[in-house]
Amino acid sequence: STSPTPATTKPPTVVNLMLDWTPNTNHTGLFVAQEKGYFAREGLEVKFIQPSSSGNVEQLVAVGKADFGVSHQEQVTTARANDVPILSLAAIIQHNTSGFVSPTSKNILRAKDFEGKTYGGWGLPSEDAILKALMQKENADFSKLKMINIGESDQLTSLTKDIDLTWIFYGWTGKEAELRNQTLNMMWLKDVDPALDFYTPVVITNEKMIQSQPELTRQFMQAVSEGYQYAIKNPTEAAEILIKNAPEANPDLIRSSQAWLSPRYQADAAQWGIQKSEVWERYAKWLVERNLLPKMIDPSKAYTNEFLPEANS
Amino acid sequence: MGLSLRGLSKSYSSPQKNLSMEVLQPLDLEVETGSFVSLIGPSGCGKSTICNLVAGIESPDTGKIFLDGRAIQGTLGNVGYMPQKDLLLPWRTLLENVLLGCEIMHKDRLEARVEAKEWLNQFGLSPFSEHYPHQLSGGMRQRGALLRTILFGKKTLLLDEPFGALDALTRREMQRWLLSIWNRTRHTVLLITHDIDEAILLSDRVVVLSRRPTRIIQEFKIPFPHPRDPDELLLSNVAIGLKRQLLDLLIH
Amino acid sequence: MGLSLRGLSKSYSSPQKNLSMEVLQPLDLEVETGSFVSLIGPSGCGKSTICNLVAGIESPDTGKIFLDGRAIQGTLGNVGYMPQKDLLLPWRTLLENVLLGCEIMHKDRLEARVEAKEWLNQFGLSPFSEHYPHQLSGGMRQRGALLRTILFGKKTLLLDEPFGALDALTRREMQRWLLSIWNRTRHTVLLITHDIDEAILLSDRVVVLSRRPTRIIQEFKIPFPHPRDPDELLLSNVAIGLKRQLLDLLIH
Amino acid sequence: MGWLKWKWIPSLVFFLFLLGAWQIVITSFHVPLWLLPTPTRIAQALWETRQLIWSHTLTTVAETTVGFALAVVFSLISAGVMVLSPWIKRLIYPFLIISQTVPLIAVAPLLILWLGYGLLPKIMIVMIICYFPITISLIEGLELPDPDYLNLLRSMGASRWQIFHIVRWPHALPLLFAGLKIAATYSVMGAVIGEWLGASSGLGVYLTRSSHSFLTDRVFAAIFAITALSFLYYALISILARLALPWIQSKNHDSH
Amino acid sequence: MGWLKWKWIPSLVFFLFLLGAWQIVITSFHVPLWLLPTPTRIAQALWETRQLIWSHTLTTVAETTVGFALAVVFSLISAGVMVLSPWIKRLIYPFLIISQTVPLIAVAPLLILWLGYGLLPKIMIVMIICYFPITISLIEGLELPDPDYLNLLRSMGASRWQIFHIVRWPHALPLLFAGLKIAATYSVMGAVIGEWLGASSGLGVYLTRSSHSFLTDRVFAAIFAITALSFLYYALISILARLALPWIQSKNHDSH
Ligand SMILES: Nc1ncnc2c1ncn2[C@@H]1O[C@H](COP(=O)(O)OP(=O)(O)OP(=O)(O)O)[C@@H](O)[C@H]1O
Ligand SMILES: Nc1ncnc2c1ncn2[C@@H]1O[C@H](COP(=O)(O)OP(=O)(O)OP(=O)(O)O)[C@@H](O)[C@H]1O
Ligand SMILES: [Mg+2]
Ligand SMILES: [Mg+2]
Repeated sequence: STSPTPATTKPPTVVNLMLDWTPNTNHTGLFVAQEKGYFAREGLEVKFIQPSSSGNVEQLVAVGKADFGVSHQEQVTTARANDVPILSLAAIIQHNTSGFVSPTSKNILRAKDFEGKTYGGWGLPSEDAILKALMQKENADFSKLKMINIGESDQLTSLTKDIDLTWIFYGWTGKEAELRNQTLNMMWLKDVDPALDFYTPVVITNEKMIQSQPELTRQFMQAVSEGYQYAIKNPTEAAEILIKNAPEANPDLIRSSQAWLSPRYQADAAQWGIQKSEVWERYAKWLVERNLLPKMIDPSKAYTNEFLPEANS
Repeated sequence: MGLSLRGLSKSYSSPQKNLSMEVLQPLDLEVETGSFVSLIGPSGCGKSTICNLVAGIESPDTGKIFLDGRAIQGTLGNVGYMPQKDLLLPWRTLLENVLLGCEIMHKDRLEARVEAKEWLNQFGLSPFSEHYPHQLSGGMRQRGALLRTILFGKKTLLLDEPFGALDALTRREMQRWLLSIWNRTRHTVLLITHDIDEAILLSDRVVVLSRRPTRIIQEFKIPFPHPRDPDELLLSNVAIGLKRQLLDLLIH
Repeated sequence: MGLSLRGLSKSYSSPQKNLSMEVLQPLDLEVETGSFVSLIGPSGCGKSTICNLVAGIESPDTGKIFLDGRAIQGTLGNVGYMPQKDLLLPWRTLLENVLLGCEIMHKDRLEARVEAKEWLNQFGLSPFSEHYPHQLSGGMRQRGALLRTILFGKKTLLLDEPFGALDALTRREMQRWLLSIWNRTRHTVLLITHDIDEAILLSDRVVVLSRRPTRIIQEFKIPFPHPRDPDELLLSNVAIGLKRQLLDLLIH
Repeated sequence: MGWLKWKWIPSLVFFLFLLGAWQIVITSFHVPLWLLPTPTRIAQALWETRQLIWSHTLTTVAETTVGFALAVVFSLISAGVMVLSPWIKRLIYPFLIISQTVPLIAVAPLLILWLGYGLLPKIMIVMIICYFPITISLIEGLELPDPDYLNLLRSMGASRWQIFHIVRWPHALPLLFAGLKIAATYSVMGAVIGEWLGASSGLGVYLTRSSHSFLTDRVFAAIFAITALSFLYYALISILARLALPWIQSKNHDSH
Repeated sequence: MGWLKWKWIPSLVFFLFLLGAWQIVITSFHVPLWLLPTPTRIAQALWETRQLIWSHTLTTVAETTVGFALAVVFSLISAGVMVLSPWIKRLIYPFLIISQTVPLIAVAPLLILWLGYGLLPKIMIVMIICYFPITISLIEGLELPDPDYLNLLRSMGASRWQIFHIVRWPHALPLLFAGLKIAATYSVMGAVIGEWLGASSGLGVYLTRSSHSFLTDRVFAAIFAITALSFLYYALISILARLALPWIQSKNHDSH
């Protein structure tokens, strides 16, 4: 296991960490590790970078412009199927906390009700497949669902105007809806099909990193892991740390989101971050069956638990 | 009757020191109907200003302008005005330029075209009617501008140095043209020029203006009868005497 | 010695029909050192073309140009050239414009300034030395351009209608200036003009050119001695006789 | 076919040379496809998805054309009003300048929020992008004819409207076309930004989807399509300008 | 303080009137904050996060200034080369036009991919955006002086370089400044696009974060800051132009 090296003896190693989106409660553990000095203790100086929602974290990590990144199992799967050499080091949240929402007033309760409605999405290839699968299960006609790409826009406001349903992370957008007293019907993705209970988000790096600098990777993951454990145990303090690091965000939203999300980081897993082979395999197969991947991926190369700290630490 | 200016004065404000610069002292001038009067005077004395006032582009500070007994100061469209520059519109062919006045007066297009073409022919411009101004020589352009002014159809013409930019020969030709046209049409003409020969050759009367603020120094009757022979007239002793007198006046 | 043109010819290609237009037929002309020669001829006959050839801006098709025995056709910087337009640079003050030649020749700045200021004073332009060209009247600009040409320091001057855009009075003044300067400096001058009086007043010799393709029709010696009295000279019988001859030649 | 002249041959050769160099560098250094595809791969992607690209292009063309046309209409109206009433001009002109400094990519999401995901917000974005260069050049053109021309017409008793259509308008045409060229160049970009932020079809959608699927060759195919479309608009305006400005045409021809 | 003139008073009054109307409409129709905030809310957001905005602004200013300066340098070099060698111009000019039609928002992610997410790609984007208007106007300015001036200098035996700095350069200055003004207006937008795609600080980052946190008042505060910054650049260039072009200054003053 790693022995803490005093920061004074060696200059810290600079490490770039690219987020997947605006700093939010998915990232709390990362900021805790920064604030509490876990990174520093490991001899790391971590720089945070934030892209827009349409960012290309995966490619940036793949070419080594960023050493680590936050991504999602869907992206990693698609990327690997296109020979982009990245892999997942840890699942930040054990179960998929995303799902399809619609305003309660529209009374959309089942996939059958999607017919004749408008879906506002992110422009990801998997969206079509998931919705299609969902609707086919109930013998609904997917072609009657209008798909539009809403990109950067405020999903909740769009729900009151142009679209009927959209795909959100409950821990962030759902909480904002609660703050706004906007009542929503939520259809959890993990309930639709076990294959869709994938890891989202995950911590990623590139293959070269784990081969050439396994020790650095281990140190990094040690700090990250401790950060999330702290966030699990101390939701209130963790929320304040995130608020300090994301001064542009709404503190009320962060507090309520953190309270909801902290118990879900680890959930039923033995340890924070653990990933299961079947989750990777199931989802990739599911995509291949629907012709959404150019080829099947090797799940064992798409993720690793090797860099997580020993369970007893 | 004709054109008469009564007590016309005009000042411009100088921008730098908020001083006002008097250009015209109250000035009186008569141009009888059908007569040809030339104005001559030093540069910057206010000749163009007088034209602008008569054309109505500017308004006098005091005084009135009568055209056939009607006060016209500050009103537009009463006289044909040919400014110093030819001002042919670059995006119109010569013919279209010449027809400008007819268009503004909403005259019958076809009739106007026929008339214009005949005039162009007389002016030796027929082959160039579809040319754009930049394809014409300076002399052709100036003839076009003169033609435009005549076709505008007013009985009174203001010509501000109409031949200023021409070489000696073209200038002589143009002067003959103007003379022959005037012999036929007997417009009322106020001509501004800095060429003493030109003034003597064309006018019934030459009015000499002083430096600013401008007043009339003297008027000369030009005693030659119409039609005139330009070649002989200017070398005659009477003309040479007049010229010497005019020069003396302008220099001192 | 002086300037001599030998068998100079030049054609331009007409863009429309790929025809070539002959401007100069082989042409010979001598301007002796220290003499003042005027060129006079109809518009478009090729006077400016001759200047451009001498100045080296264009190259002749055939023929040679000698300056003091040296062939200079196609080479630049041998003569002082004052083009028809004043071409003062709008972004330079009068003084800076006048110093243009010294700057190009890398002359000593301070010395040049002192000399330029003295000349500006003589030209009556001292109070305007810091003005930009658009703040000057046409006469002042033209005087500036003349001064620039003189200060360029060449013994040979080409003046292409230097007073073309001036009114009669300013023009007279400028002619006197030029005459008095020439009396002091005795440059070799080739002057282009369309004003017969001007040619007679200033030149030792007047050369009359034909219409295109251009050849020399006739040369006139002007028999008045220097220094001349402009007021009397032009009204003398000899001058009037010369003028009539020149006119006849140009018209027919 | 003025643009297919001999004088463009060196550029064309140079362009082909650049493509060749690109191809060789990529293949010899084994740059992975997802990082930078070879020109042949891009051409292949273009060909394989030609129907898809074509249908997306139609949407973009519709948005661009309508937005552009509306921009022209509004420019004509507002420039006309500003030229005929200097008072209104003084009131509005500063806003014109400031409006240009407002970051469109920040405002576009709001526009989409307010106007929905249909064609409307894209048309608006195209219109906003195109409006400024057209209006500015039109105002300059309408205001700057030599005052002597205006005075000549006034002396003939011409009405404001006659002065407008006899002098101001023809004088403004060359500048108007310069503005139209700039606007045409940027119009497609406006539509793509709009589509990027929310749409169901259009080249911007094709671009985002390809990018999210890590299909870099298609991303480049999209860039190529967008560039080609913009250039087509530019060429169209250039040809139109030649036809509409015969006097300038003849001037340039004479002087060469 | 040329811009603080009486003649802008009506515009200012009109602007305040618009703000007032906005405020009243929002409050009386109870438009929710997250859809469209009132001006007072925006002002409040500006004030509350002033330190945050200031620190983000510094980043953006750095990117913009460096990118702008580089664009100027490259414009000077390439315009100079193209003017001195017509052959090179004919080779490169078509690419200049085409480059302008390439959609920057599609290329920007690639730039970030190749150059990382430091200041470099943002500086590049700003540079690309600014380069075009500056270069085009510079080329036009350098090429278009009256040929008679050039001939006059040639007749005096001036060298190419003397002709360049005595005639071409001063003649190009007013057009150069016009191009600089346009470039200044767009430069901040370029930096914001770059930051939007990946950065750790800058006004674009502030903008995205606010937008993702559903804080519409801060989104507007960001838009305001970006607009103000762009306008400041514009004003700076205008003042510089006045100082650098005394002869134009005196001309305008004389004719009013
Ligand atoms: N709009 C104006 N504002 C201020 N001053 C003016 C204006 N128009 C003319 N002036 C001045 O009024 C005087 C008379 O000008 P005007 O153009 O009438 O002279 P002119 O006799 O026609 O001269 P020229 O023979 O050179 O054409 C000049 O000194 C000129 O500077
Ligand atoms: N660059 C050129 N290309 C074609 N033709 C030209 C060119 N320069 C001059 N010409 C023609 O050559 C002839 C002579 O021109 P030039 O300018 O020498 O005449 P000019 O005697 O100076 O006339 P003006 O008295 O009007 O100044 C004209 O007919 C003109 O059309
Ligand atoms: Mg005048
Ligand atoms: Mg000439």
